[in-house]
Amino acid sequence: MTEFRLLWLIPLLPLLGAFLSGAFGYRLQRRFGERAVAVVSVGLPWLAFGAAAWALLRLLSQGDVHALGARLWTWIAVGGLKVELALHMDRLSGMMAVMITLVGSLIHVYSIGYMKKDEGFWRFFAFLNLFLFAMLTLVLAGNLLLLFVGWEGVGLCSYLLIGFWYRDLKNARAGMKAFVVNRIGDFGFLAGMLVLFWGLGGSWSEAGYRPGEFFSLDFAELPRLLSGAAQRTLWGVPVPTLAGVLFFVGACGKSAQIPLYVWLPDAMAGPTPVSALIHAATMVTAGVYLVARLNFLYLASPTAMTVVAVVGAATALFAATIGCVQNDIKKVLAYSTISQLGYMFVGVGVGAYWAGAYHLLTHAFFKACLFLGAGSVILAMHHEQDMQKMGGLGRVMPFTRWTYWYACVAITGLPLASGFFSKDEILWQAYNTAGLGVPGWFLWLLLFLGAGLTSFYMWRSYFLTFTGQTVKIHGEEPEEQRPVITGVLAVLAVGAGVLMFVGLPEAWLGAPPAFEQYLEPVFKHGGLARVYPAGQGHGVELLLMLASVAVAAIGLGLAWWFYRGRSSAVPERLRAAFPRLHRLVQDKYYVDETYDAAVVQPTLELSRAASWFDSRIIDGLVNLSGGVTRLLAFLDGAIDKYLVDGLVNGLARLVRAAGAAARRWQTGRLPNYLAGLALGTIVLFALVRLLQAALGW
Amino acid sequence: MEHPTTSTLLTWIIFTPSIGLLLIGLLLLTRPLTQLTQATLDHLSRAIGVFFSAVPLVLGGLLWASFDGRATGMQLVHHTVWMRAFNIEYFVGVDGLSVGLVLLTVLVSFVAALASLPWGIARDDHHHFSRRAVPGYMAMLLLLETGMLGVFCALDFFLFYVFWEVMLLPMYFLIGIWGGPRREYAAIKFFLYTLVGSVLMLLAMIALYFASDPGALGQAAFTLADGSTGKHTFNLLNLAELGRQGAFGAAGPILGVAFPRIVFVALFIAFAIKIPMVPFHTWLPDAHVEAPTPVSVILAGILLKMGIYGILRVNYPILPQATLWAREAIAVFGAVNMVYAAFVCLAQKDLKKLIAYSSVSHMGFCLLGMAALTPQGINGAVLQMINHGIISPALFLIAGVIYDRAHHREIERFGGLARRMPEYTALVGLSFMASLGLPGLNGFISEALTFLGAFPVFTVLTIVSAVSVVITAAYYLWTIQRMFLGPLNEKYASLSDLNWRERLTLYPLGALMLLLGVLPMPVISLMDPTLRALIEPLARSAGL
Amino acid sequence: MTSVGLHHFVLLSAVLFSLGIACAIARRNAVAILVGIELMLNAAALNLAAFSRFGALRAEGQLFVLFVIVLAAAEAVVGLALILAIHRRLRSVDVHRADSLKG
Amino acid sequence: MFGNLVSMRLLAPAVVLGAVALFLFLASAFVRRRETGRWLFPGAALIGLAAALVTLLETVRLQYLPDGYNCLLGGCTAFLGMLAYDPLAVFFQALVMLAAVAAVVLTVGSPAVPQARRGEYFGLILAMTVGMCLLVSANHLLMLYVALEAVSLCSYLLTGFDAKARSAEAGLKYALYGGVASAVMLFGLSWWYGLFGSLNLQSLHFCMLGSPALSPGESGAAVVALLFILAGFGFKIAAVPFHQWCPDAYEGAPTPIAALLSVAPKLSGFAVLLRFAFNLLFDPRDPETLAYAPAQLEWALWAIAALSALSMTIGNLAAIPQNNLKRLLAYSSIAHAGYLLMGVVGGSQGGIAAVSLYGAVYLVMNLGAFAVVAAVERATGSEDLLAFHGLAKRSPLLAVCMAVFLLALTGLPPTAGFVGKVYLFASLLKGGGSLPVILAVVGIVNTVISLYFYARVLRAMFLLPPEPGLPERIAPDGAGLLAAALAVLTLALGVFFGPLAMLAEWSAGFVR
Repeated sequence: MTEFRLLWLIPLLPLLGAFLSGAFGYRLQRRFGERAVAVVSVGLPWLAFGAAAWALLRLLSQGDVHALGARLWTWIAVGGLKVELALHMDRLSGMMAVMITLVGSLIHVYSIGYMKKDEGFWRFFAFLNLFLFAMLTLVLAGNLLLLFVGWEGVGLCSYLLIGFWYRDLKNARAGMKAFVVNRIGDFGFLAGMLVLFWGLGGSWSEAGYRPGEFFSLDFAELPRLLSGAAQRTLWGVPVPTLAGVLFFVGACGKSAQIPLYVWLPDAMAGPTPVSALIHAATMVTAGVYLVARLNFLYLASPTAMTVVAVVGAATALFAATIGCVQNDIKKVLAYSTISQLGYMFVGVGVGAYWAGAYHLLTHAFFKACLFLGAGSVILAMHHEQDMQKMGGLGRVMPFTRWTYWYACVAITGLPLASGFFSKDEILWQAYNTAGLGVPGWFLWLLLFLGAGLTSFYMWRSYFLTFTGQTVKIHGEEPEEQRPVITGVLAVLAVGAGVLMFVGLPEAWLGAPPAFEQYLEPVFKHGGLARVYPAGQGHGVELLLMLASVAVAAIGLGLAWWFYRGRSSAVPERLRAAFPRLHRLVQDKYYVDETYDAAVVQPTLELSRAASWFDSRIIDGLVNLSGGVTRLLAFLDGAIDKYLVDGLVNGLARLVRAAGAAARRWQTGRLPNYLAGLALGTIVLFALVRLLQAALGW
Repeated sequence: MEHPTTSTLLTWIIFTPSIGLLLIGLLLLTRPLTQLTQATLDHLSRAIGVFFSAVPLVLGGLLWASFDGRATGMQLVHHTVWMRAFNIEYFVGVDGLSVGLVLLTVLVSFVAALASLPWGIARDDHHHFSRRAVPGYMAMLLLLETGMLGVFCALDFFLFYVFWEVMLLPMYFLIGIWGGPRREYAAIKFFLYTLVGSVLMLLAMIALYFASDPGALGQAAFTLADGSTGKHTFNLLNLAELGRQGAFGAAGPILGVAFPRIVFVALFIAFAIKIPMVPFHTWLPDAHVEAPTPVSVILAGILLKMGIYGILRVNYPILPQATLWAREAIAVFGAVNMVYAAFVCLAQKDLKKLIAYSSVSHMGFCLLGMAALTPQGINGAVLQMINHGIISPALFLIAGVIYDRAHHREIERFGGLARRMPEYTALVGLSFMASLGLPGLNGFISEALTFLGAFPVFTVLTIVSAVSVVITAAYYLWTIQRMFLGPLNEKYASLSDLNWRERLTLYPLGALMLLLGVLPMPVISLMDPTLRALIEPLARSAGL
Repeated sequence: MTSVGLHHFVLLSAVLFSLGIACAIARRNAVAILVGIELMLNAAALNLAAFSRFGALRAEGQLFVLFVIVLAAAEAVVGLALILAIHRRLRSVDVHRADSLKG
Repeated sequence: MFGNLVSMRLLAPAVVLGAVALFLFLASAFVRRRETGRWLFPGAALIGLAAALVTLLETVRLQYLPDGYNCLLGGCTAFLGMLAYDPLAVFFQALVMLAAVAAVVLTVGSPAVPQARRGEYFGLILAMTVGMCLLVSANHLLMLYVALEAVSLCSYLLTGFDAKARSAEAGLKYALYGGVASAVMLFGLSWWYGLFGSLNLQSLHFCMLGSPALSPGESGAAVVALLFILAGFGFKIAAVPFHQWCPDAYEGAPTPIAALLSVAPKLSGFAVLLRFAFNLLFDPRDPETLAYAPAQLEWALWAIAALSALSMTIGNLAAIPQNNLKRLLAYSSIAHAGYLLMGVVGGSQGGIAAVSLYGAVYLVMNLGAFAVVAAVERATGSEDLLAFHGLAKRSPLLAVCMAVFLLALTGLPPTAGFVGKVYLFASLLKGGGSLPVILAVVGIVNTVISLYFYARVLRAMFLLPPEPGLPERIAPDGAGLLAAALAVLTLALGVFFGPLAMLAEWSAGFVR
């Protein structure tokens, strides 16, 4: 690994931007207008892009070096644990960093137009910059713990940005939901880290205390350590499997997979650039990145791989069905994102890491393009998001229309766009997979059906939005957006196209795709980069390719038939024919409601019960292992009122009664006192006699 | 035995606040002569209060500079005979366990003194705590500081106990006189709970004293400060040495229970009340809700640390066998603290009460971490004390900010405050995030260390307690949502953002949260050698 | 005729003592209580004298009796003075009426 | 054992006091001018007490008496074994004299005692002091009884000294209760004499061991006799169940007398109880090893422990609902009798030292508390808790002093009360065994209970607003100054208790 300190520039430049616009943005905006804020907070991400590109070039120029490293200082060193504050750039993270800074910078530019005249302009850019910082930390982190910093950091920024327009409580709630659901995933991440730490030895092992051995959680170190610990089990489960599944729980949270996907549709409450950047292009792919990063772990456990692949495939199909009946354009895109993430997980789940990464990369461009196109439409529609109320915008917004069209081509897997190649690679790899707990054709079938549905709902959104009678808003036709917006759309669309050249399949070229070769150093040590024998089965591959083009075409055809120009009555009739089914899908299978009833409400109930228990029982009981409550109570009438309804306990009464009784004996009458004297003596005598009898003195 | 460095620095740090206390007393006594007006007297008292809590802060810097983090023994000790009668010594010193807490104490006390100034409080608000009986208030604050510092520095059990009790009264008055509506109840509850603990400690202390037989070790280890040897000893280091050699195991059982165990339990309950550990925690919410802001700051920032500190200083080294016997129970208590209190938090309606319960939850980390007897666990536990000592004062200051303005703290009754108080909202966000353990901020380091350390030993328990991480996020975010987001409650449309006093107190704490999040090693390296020396013999006999 | 032995004296003194304490407890008249006390003191004095005589002990016991007699008188004087004082205020020597101090 | 002539030198303090008392009785008959009496009576009393203290120290200096006995270390007996002059006696004599000084000082500003009768009043105080001096020295059951009666008779009169009706009532109750108690004790003594044949305290132990095995009937009689004697001590120290006179007497008595009664007779009772118990129960030849001497007498320790536990518990519980400060302090003093009895149960020299030390500390803090009550009573005419509301505002000095005393009574550091408690608990736990541990736990629980009512007073003084109609400010007077001095002493003894601890341990040397 080569030391390259300037790696730190990549995350720190956006952080500087976040600090500047966070601390001074408000005044800058007041004084000099939005432009001043924009210069700072859009300029710095571009610089970061420059730095990332420079670093990547540097990495590539040093042929035999697999990674660049940059160590700042020792972060935590306790016992056998030694974690450095260190960045690490190999080809995977380099690709991620360049993609993130590029798409991120583009979206920053776009946001200048989108957030115009918003009083929180500076705040928005501060959060966005902060997000870039966190995301770059995530991908460049040299060890798991630092990755976790970025992992939670992006979650925080996502929370801040979803609830950006916090005055509407709905947005705030969506933000909170995202954070809490992600936190459940983080719980999995944390648990995974604990299992790994335990399983890989650290300084504590079954053999006993072994001082002086350092365990860094470093990605460079982990594979070596894992090879020694692959046989260990915890709770009867092998360590790699347990850790893999737990990390995947974390990935599910961040990348919105079943069962933790529920936050992502709600997250569309944020401004559209946020949806594009965070909830489509970058943050949500962090889970995929994590699995790819930990490839050595998953390769050691077919079970964990199966879990990843199956959950991915199921999500891909499941989300696609919901996407078909949504009317909010952003919701459609959100479910599409969930579905596409499922594809990526299948890719990394079956061990074809490069395919997953490739789809991640292409998806970043075309999905960002789709979202930003949708944003452009939404702006034009004055923040109307319901596709039922749109129509015919293609005529007035040509730029937006054609970029959206091209992105649709890409996502639906029609040839001539990058999506076709990346998706087909995943389908092909899934079909070929062997040795997992499920047959490859089954995964393929799920994805194949998903592809058809994808094509249908994406084109549905296209036709509903851009074809038909042009709508009027307040009596005026919507207008095309300014170049700052359309230009970004164009660049992204071009990106979505150009990227196909790095992924031309082996079946066409006879050589492994360029992207696979590029990532080969990262994944080679796993020994399972390819699951099928090279040079074989190209015929089948071509056949499957044809099939997926066909299913995409069918989806397109149906959408065209149903929705083009809004002239068809078929959708209505279908809806009438299957009302229940339609309700079920439109209401998203009632998953949110189920979670609410099964998890959220019980938790709140439990908390209320705990609180009641605390103030009534524990306080009541402990307070008095004694009559504290009661005795205090009578010190102050007001307290009495408060505590009387507390748990009444016998001891409390006893002490109080004893006090009163001791007082009552003091009658003021002398003969009673004298009787007390006599009685006391007699009692003492009896006591002594008893003791003597009992103890045998 | 290596010779510890001697110095009177600690004595100066401990008793500097008392000088301020005496000065205030002098001012009050000579008032018939000097004829000072009430206003002048108040101003002078405030100046004395701030100055004499600033001096220990400066001296604390000196302490940090002169402390050698690589050594495991006591440093900067000051050692003289106090009372020959029971071989009681004046013996103070710091090691890695206490130095961080001493530094924390001087910092938080200074912040509390600043937070007691009436800047920014409406002029006509004569009932605000910062305007009521100022000399007495400042005197109590200074006395409290002396007590706290003394507890962390004392190396003689008797001295420890005296300082421990010295804290009791100022706290009682600070809550009882300057507190909220139900202050009397809260004050007396605090008083009684703590007293129950301390009398148990007293018994245990005397029992240990008589069980200690210095003759069992060579004379060298047991000479008093003046060179003579005693029959029994209160010296914590000597007691620890005896404990290491298993001397207390030989003492006869009490009421049928083995001596070390019953003493351990008595001490543990005494300290657990202070932590506070479920189910001995119910004094805390009341005390916090009623206490004025700076007192809450001290209570949460420092007083809660004394329980854990006491266990680590007394129980662990002196009664190692009993510690091993009890560690599973301690871990279970820790997990219960974390999860149970987190659930209780979720149902709270009063901001301060919520923060108080969150403190209970966060102190559970310490219990879990130290029960594990792993380097990560113990470091995590002690670091958690320091981190919580930075975060929770900020949280209580935050609660004070809103209470000063709105005169209530009911979360539900606010809404949309972010629009009116952006700076405040940002600091609340930062502190909440630090408290819920967001990576990159200080709370995360200690939580992660605790979990990493505890997991190898208590796998299931650690996973269960990690659930609190989720709940914690939920209650904090829900609080933010209810208070700061959504439409602005028009009733509070005129609230002002932070004033300078609040900035002065909150920003340093916020900066520390960030700094210790990325650079915790200066703190960890201060304590790591000591803590490892503390647990290594225990871990070895536990077969870990 | 049986001779008068130690146990006769002891029995008599026990009876006297019992009567005395019963009188002190049962009577509400302050003077009667004082009388009860005198009875108890005399019971003790009787004991002392008897033990001294029959136990072949030194004369300490008989000496003690003299002191007891004197102290009993002093006790009576003080008691009567206080009874007088209370009588002046309450016009009664019923101790049940002197119960303003209680609780 | 000294003969009568030599012994006179040891009796000097009592003689001085007796002479001054006599002078005061006579003077009160002849001095008619009020002004003269105003300074003459207290002046004479104080001078007398001072002189007695000086002569007491002088006797201590008589280290080498003719036949080689040493008062300071081993002690000696005078008047053919009737009186003991040993460290315990000297220590407690000094304490009761100091208590008397405080009572005289408190009386000077008190409205309670009619000016015209102050001659007799001070005379009675001194006479009572004489009695107490003899009591703590008593080494013979006859002497013990006579001294006890002397103390009692004086205290009855002093209790009933006030012109108020309740004072007379208190005096009467005290006198009749005390009469019965002392008669019971005397009856017990007579039986003791009959069973063992000796009245000398120092021979008690050997009597027990040396006497032939008792028949069942006789051993029953021995139990009864000992219990009756214990009842007499219990009355003197106000231990439950022999305590009921105490709250009434304190409340009715003039405040200075209540202060004196709560301290001096109780402490002298403890001194003689210690002497009695240690001569009886502990093998004087081996005081250190805690030989709970004859096994057949172990029940007596249990009985004392029972008294201790009962006193603490009942005293503290009954104090909780009290609103009259004197009454509250009376119950507190009952509870403190229980605490002190822990030292007796603890046994050994450590136990005696603990009782001595706690006795001295108790003297300081309890007198201090009564001094504050006296000061407040003088200013407001009331000793009700209401008169203490907002005292911190009206008289910060008194409030702070009272806070110190209350904390000391609770036993919190850095006050002397804490040191005392440590000594008591230490003496209990030192030997081990389950009885001491159980008793210690009871003591701990009671410490917590006691905080309730002490904290009530704290709350009244500091947390509550002043009652309307009470004087705005209370100027410090003699009682206030005394309180301040005692408060300083309480704190000082809490931090520098070395000298006092040495004295206490020295006083425990009598068993050697």
